[in-house]
Amino acid sequence: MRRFISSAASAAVLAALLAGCAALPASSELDAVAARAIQTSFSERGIAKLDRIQQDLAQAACSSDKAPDEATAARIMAEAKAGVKWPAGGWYIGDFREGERIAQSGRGMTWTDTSTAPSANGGNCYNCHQISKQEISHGTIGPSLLNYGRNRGVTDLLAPTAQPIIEYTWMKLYNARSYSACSTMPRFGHMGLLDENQLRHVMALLLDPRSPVNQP
Amino acid sequence: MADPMRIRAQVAGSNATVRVLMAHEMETGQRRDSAGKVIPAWFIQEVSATHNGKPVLAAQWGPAIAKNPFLQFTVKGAKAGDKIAVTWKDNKGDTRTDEATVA
Amino acid sequence: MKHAITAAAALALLAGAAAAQQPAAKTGADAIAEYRKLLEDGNPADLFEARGARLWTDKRGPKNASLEACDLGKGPGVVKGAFVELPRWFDDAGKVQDLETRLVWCMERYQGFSAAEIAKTPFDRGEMANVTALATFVANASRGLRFNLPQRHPQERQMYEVGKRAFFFRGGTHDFACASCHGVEGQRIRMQDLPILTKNPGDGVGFAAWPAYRVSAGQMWGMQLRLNDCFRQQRFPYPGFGSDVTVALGVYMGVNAKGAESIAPSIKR
Amino acid sequence: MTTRRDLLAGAAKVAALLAAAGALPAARAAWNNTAFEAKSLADAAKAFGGGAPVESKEVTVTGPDIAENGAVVPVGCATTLAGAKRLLLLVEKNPNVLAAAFDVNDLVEPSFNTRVKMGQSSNVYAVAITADNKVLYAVKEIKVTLGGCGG
Repeated sequence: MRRFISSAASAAVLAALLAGCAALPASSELDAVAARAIQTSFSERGIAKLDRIQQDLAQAACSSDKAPDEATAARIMAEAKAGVKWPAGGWYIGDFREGERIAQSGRGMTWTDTSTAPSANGGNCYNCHQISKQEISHGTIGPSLLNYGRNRGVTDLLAPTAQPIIEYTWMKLYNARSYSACSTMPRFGHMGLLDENQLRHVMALLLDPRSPVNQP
Repeated sequence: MADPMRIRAQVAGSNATVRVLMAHEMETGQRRDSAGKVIPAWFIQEVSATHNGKPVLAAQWGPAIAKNPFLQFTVKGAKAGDKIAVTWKDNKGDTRTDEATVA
Repeated sequence: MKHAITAAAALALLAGAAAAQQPAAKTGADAIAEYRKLLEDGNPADLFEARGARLWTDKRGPKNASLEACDLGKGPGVVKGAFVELPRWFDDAGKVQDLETRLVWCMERYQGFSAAEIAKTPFDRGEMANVTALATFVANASRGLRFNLPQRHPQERQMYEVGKRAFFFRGGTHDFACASCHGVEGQRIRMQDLPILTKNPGDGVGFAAWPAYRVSAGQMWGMQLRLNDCFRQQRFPYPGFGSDVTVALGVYMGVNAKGAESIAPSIKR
Repeated sequence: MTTRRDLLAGAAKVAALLAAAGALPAARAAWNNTAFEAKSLADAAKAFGGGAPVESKEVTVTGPDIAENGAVVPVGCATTLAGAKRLLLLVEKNPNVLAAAFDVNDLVEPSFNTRVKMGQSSNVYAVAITADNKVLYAVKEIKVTLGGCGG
């Protein structure tokens, strides 16, 4: 015990629970120890403030190797859906070339970035997804989006049959938790990572029949 | 004073394969620091080598050689126990020579 | 499907190349593997390892002493085998320490450096750069050995549990946790294979590959900087050098890697 | 691993001796500033007194098809030409194309490997210049990928 008292402050956080016993504390106590360790291990730097480790429900409920219970999952999805902001004027589609540029960029929001404005951010899309055939350096964390619109039968963006998939895609980009409570995908609209216009451009990349994504 | 090179000289048939790692920034002179100031060029310009004291290699390098440079070349007729010395000289006039024994 | 596409892309690339000296069609993954193999032949980590070896025996610091009295867990001055058992509990420090925090502790104790000052120094600068070189030297002495972190001390077991929770903790603007990229087998980000870190990912993979010479930065990275840059990319705030979370993650990854052969120091993109 | 450090022993001292004895090649031909400022293969070759470049099977360029990072790209140049006196490595899309120039003589194999920086995907050239100033080359495209998280 004396050892702990003389040790550094960071160890003291963990030491309290030990109190000479050889067995591990109960899981809930370990949760508390870990929570304190996380809160004391980080400091703010540049635009990366400490509020970033204050979890909301969608983060906290998806922070273990077990999925949240059904009620919690349902609540996360319902709140996500309710919070989706639809594009002004029902205008969903921008320029697929701009969309490709956004999809390529993995920049933004780190402590070495200087602005939190969406214009400073990329979409990180290729980090996780295959998108256009031309880019071979793509991740596999998310599903392939090659021929995204084409595979879903989008041949005319103005056709009424295209509207459901357009709305689904907007919702997915705005807040991926709308459909999957613990989706790995960032909540681009909800968290203010991409603005309305940037989302329109990514929509175009995925859905515009002229986009490289939708070429046979 | 720059860190020593790592030199490996290994017998390969009647020759010796020499692999050299040099500790050097190889700054291109085309990058800017966080304050926007150009970082001055600083790179190895000349590399030479001797085999038992006799010059065998002479090279000129530009700033496009990667940081902490690697060089591989093969000295003809070198045997185990022979000495291979490598020298570099950079654009600021700094120089360094290290030697290895062929193994 | 995935393989068919990358193969096609590689073929297109070959067709575009002017030289006719390519043997057969390669997939993108094969080509990357070839690139990595070419780099292994001369790893600049050797330069840092050599500097670390000198720093271990040189008399330095306010006390003008070497680090040869430092106990890395296998007894004073014993370097070989220490790396594959870290992080571990240290009686003298009264806490669980990873390789880098242990080195800093020894630099304070035996050489008279200020551990707090070193912890505040940016990576790649001053004494912090020396810590990285020392870590490279210590890791190199355990090359080829297998990870076997002790879990006898209750603090070691508790740090494992803390590390596990930190690993799954989602936060930041992008909701990322360590687990977002390293919780599933066989995934990659862009072209880079992501090691699964919730279990032994195999010899020389993940925890068993660092410290590594990081080609993109032209720097030697120890595990502390590896984790620091992971958290940066996770859009988290700044993790303190040797903070509980970083050491606990080391315990979590190291214990999970039990039996994996260390190839550190390695070379990475 | 253990032998490497032994190989280095006393290197600096030996070098000083060698230099004093005049054994090291003195600053022979000065660094060719014109060549290292060249923007094209032809200009770089001209700076070494060479003529018009011609593709040749007697010159080889080696490197990966894809580089995971442009900061370090392993490349090599070699030739089977009897009359070669110099080998160059060039990266077409770098701001200055010439990366390295190696003298060719009877004491070393006319084959050198090093690592270059590439700002983007580019053709990489190995160029041999002969004693009678012929310029022969081989070319290979190396694609530089975007890697990691990209942040």
